[in-house]
Amino acid sequence: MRSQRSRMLACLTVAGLVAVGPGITRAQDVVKFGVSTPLSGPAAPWGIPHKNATELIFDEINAQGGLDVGGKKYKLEVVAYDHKYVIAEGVATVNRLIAKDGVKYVSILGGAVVKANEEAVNEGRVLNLPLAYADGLVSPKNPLTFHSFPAPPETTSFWKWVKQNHPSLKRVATISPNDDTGWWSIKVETTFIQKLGYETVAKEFFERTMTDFNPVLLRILTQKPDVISVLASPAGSVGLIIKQARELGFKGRFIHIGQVDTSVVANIAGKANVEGMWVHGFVQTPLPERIKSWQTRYTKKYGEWNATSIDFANPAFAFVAAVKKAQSFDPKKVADALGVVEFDNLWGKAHFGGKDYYGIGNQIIYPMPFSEVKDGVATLVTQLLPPHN
Amino acid sequence: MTPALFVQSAIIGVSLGSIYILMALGLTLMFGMMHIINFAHGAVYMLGAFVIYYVFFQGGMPYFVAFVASMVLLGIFGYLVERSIYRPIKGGIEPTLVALLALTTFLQAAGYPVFGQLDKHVPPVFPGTRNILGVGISIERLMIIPVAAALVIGLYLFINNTRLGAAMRAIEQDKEAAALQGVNVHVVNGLAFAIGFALAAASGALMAPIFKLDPMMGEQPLLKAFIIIILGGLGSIPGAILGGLMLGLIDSIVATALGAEPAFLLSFVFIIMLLLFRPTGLFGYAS
Amino acid sequence: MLEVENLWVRYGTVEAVKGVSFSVPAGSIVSLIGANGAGKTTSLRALTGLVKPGAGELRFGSTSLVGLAPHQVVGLGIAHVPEGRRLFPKMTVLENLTMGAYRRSRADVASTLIMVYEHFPILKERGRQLAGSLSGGEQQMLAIARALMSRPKLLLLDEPSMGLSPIMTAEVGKIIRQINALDVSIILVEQNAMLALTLAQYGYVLQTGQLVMQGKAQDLLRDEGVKKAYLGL
Amino acid sequence: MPLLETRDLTRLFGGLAAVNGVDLTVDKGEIVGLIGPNGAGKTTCFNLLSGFLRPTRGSIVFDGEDITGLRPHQIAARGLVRTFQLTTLFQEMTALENVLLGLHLHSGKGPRQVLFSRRDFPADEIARGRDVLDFTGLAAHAHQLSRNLPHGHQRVLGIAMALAAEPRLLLLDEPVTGMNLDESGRVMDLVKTIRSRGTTILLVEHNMKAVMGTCERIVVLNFGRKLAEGTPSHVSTSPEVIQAYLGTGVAHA
Amino acid sequence: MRPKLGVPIVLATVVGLALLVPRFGGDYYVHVFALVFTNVILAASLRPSLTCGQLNIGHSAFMSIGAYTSALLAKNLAVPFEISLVCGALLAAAVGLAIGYPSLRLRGVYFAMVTVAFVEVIRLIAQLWVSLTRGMSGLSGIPKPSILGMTLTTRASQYYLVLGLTLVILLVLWKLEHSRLGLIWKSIGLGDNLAQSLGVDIARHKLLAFMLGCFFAGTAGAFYAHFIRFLFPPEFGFLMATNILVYNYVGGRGHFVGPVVGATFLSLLSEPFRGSPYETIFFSIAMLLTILFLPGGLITLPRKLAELRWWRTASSPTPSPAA
Repeated sequence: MRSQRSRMLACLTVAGLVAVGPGITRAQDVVKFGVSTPLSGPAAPWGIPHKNATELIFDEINAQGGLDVGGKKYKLEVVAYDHKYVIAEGVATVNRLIAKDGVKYVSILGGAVVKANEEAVNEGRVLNLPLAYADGLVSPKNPLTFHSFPAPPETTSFWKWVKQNHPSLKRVATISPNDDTGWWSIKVETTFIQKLGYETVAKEFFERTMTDFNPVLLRILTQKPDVISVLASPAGSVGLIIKQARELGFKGRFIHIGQVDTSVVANIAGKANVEGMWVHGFVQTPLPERIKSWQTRYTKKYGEWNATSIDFANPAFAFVAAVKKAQSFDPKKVADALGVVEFDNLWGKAHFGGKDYYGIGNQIIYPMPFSEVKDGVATLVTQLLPPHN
Repeated sequence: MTPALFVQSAIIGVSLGSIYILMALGLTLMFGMMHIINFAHGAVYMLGAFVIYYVFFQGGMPYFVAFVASMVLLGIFGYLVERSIYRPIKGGIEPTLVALLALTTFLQAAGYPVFGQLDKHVPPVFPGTRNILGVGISIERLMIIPVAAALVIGLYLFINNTRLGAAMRAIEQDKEAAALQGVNVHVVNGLAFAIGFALAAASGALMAPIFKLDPMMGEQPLLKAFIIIILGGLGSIPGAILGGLMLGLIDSIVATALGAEPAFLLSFVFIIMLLLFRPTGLFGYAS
Repeated sequence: MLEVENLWVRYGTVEAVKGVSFSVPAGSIVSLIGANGAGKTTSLRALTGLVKPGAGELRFGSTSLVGLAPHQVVGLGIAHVPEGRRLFPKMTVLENLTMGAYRRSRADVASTLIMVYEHFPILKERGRQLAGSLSGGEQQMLAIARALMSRPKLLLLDEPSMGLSPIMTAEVGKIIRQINALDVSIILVEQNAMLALTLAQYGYVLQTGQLVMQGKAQDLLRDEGVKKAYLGL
Repeated sequence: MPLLETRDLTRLFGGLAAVNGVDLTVDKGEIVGLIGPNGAGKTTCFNLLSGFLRPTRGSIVFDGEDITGLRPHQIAARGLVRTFQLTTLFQEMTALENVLLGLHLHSGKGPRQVLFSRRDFPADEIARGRDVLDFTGLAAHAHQLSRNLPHGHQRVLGIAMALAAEPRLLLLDEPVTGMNLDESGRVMDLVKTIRSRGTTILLVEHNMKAVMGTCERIVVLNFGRKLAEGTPSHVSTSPEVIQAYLGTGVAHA
Repeated sequence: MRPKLGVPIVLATVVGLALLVPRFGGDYYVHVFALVFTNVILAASLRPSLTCGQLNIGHSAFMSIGAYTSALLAKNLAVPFEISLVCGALLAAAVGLAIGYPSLRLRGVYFAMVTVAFVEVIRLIAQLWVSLTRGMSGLSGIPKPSILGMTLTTRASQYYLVLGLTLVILLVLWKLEHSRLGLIWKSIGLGDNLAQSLGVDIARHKLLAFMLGCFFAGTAGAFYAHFIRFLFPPEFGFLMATNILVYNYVGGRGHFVGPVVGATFLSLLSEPFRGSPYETIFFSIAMLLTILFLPGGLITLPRKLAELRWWRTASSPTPSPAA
């Protein structure tokens, strides 16, 4: 009986300790910005730059005394939780940000996690600046969600350039992860390029854990494509696809639409194999001054450079700009400001738009570089705005 | 499917099967002797690949040296796992299983901070392609086949022609009788752990230059190895070889014809059907 | 050569051996007889470290066997042919024999093998056959031969006549004598009292874990008490 | 009509016949002993009778019904219950729980009683369990974990469990193994009492004193075949049996 | 042995505290504990099967079946929550029957392997049957739970729902474990031959224990679906399956509260490490240490500690009652 009771007491103590949790009280003039992102596990290469970029921008503002709103200086603070790309964790962390930390602005990474939190965000009247590829996210029913990352509909413009400058290319094969992202990007892209007169000869999907692409590629290559579009596949997968496709004798070009670091791809695929690859949203030379400076600051603070941080800084840039414009921390007012403000991100002038396409102007729009890999270096070809504004 | 495509996917299947075989052999060996399923096998595969990354790519040693280092280091690790986890649990099958699961989770989770977040890669050791029967196959894929075959033959010779190998077979058949012949059962169990781990490391090391490296890379091969040993019969070495080859071919040919996921689903359904009608696998024997 | 003093062994709550003492003089055959469950097998298992004795002293020459693992006991020159033979059924006869010499050098193995084949010519014929495919008598021969491969000074035989026909039993008896003639001491555990007592110089009768009788084998052979202990007359 | 009758009961393992053409009958109310040297096929015989092994050949008829090939629980449900040589009881349960398990066959309680009664077990079942413990002299140990009971009590508890299943024929596998004279005497007395309450008994036992003193009829097996059959005095004086037991010596060469 | 007053007091305290969580914990801890209770149901429902000696590493598959069934019924056919929950649980049990019946003759590791394979099959089906489950897009728009037509809109009301479900399920499982049925399961795990010889139809009882577990896992899944309101096939994979098994071993196999303690402890263990990338590392180390140093699970910890204290104060070793 003694042991039973003490057993129970032990459990209760654990529960109690957990309930008390980390400290809560903070000074009045600190504004908290929530980040729910994968900080561990396979998706951490996205989550870590997400958190780091946000922190870096806020730190620089804080170093200058803070953000000036209504004549008062406010310090900005990032509250980041790891959701490991697990839905239950994603929902729990966002709930924690809203219910426990009292955060009014969040940035969630990952399509499935953002979707799982759609209602929590709407019902909690919280401003969300997500980074995700997820169909249906930018929609009139999510007025407080401002998608801060170029999604497939924003990245198709380069096909016009390709059509003009490489008219011999006709047959396009697409391959993408077997998930929302993949389906959506293939759907958007095929619709777009078919209008331009291209023939889509293969639509293949692969499991994110896949490493042996030979079977998929064998199917694709029997269709004799001129170009293989890997859409926004992760860098590791792209590297393997390119390497294995070349081994199987593919001589054509590859296109990536998702800001992939071509040097990471080349590491896996081999430098020679990525030659001529087109990539949208990434450039190595000539590098704009603003990005060079960002790279220096980022590397100084965090050590390892991650090119993903360039675009993942958008939520912080947008948030700061909108608060300045609104001169208020009220999410509704900040949201209104987001709808009209024009601000600088690392590529140039950015704003939220896309009303024609989405029915609501909550999609970030900014010029993205379009590069070709020459001598192993992603060299800028042109800068392109999305097809819709 | 054209004949050329078939040949191409069949050759790739054999190469893939060779890797599967190496993975499955260690698992089946450890099961035969100790009746445990080594859930940490995938994590060991991953570590084996990372040894190549550090010793061959970062350290600049010849690939062959790194390959041997990978097998040796992970072999030692296997022996230590026997000493520090398997032995204290005293042969409890289910606690061992849970402990090995915990070890796997630990190795995977610790892998990210230790190895870094980004996918790692190892440059190809045998670059280029070769034309076989009119189709191109990458040389590094082809090279897997002889290396894996050499390891399988080596293992076969070791088990059948050496004293320790005989002791392993003896323990598999009757642990107590083996002890009565003077076999130190603990040491030989440790050896089985070492060999099992070394084989998993070898398959990881072979795959390192071909695929990319990340701490979770062992999950899929582990599931494949599970399928194989169920297919071939738990504890059966010929079964693991046949099962590995079969699965390699299914994965390549069926996946080329129908797509990767249907192939994966098919192999699982196949397994469940097989287990229901022949519970001991193709080569298994009732205990 | 072997001294067992006040040996106690328990399995859970079962006291299988309760204070048994016996000794084996060098070069002799000593037999432990008694009905099933008398504690004979358990005593042997305690000697080779297969079970841990609860109390008691086991001395082989001047070495204490208490706390040694089976492979260490074998290393001292004690071989144990367990009950039910316990061959490696999926190994050939030759491999089984080689296993018997596990702790010895290759050169020794070869010479011992010649010696063993002299005593068991049938095993030489069946060298490449799987042990599991042998007949009961042949299996018993192989079990004994395997134990001899370690060139033991002391051989523990547990129920070598079990399940054997009278002719095979006699054959086994003959072999036991031959082995003893090679200066190997033997502990013979048998239910077949006649066999055991005709072979042994000295005998111990066990009943429910205790020693109930001991004496010269010939005396025990004539003793009606032994018969009683067996048939409950 | 005999309660149990086997015809040509045979079981081969590999090519070897562990039980070979055994015809065995047990009449209602008898105590029959099944003896023989080690490896004679007694345990295999028990496993065949209780359904744990399927006979290669031959038939088993219990109370007029052919039970050949039935599964063990089906055979038990017909009133043929066995005990085991080694695993005689559930070590991690109390004595009472062991017996309650034995009552399993004859308690027709549905899920409603299981879920909505305040007690874990219906009172009448507990009472019946206690009766069995009383009868076997274990009442004082009802709530002790059976692994903590002394060996003799454990063996008796094994019999008590089987009794709780209300067998018509009880197969006892070495009930007095490892017991001293006193204990085995008491167990054999218990066996006689059980018989006097109407349960027929077939037992395998090595302790000859116990067998000879209890059984009315003894069947001797050797090499899987029936070697002899008859009263204890007949069997114990049969030269064949003595030879089978004590064995043959080796001719002094 | 059996405490007369202690258990009710402790139980009342625990339930009382649980009832107070929404009062003092705020929405977040309400959320966390709702998930803890889901895990508790999952862990406890695995116990009957484990008690029968069946190593089931596929429990999450049945959770997934319950979750998808209930979600789809409620979303597509507007079936009331109570009914969709039961349908989910029943379908999970029915699939349990279909997979359990043929695999009954498989023992130990073979059975475990079938269940591992089954997790992957169910995950792949959820992933590939896009027209039904929306595959890797994830199934969203699942209605909130309701009772008698009243939608439970607040987190707190959903929390009370799962608390109620948990208590009912634990009570049922407790009753079963302490009835003859539980005794039979235990007997099958301890010695199936002996159980058979007493007339226990072990096949039927193993199947029953397995299906019962599937039913409750399906229930937990159904609640989860309407609570999180987004289903994503990889959630119910191998990791979740092994976690459920681990809860049982870390908590302890020896007593009914084992899985409850294990699930609670391990689910809450992640809370202090939310923002840390090292959470999983701590989790796995805790698992490993428990298996190695507390083979009886966390429920034996108080006894171990008491023994330690006893050793320090006592000068002579413990006299064991058996000695």
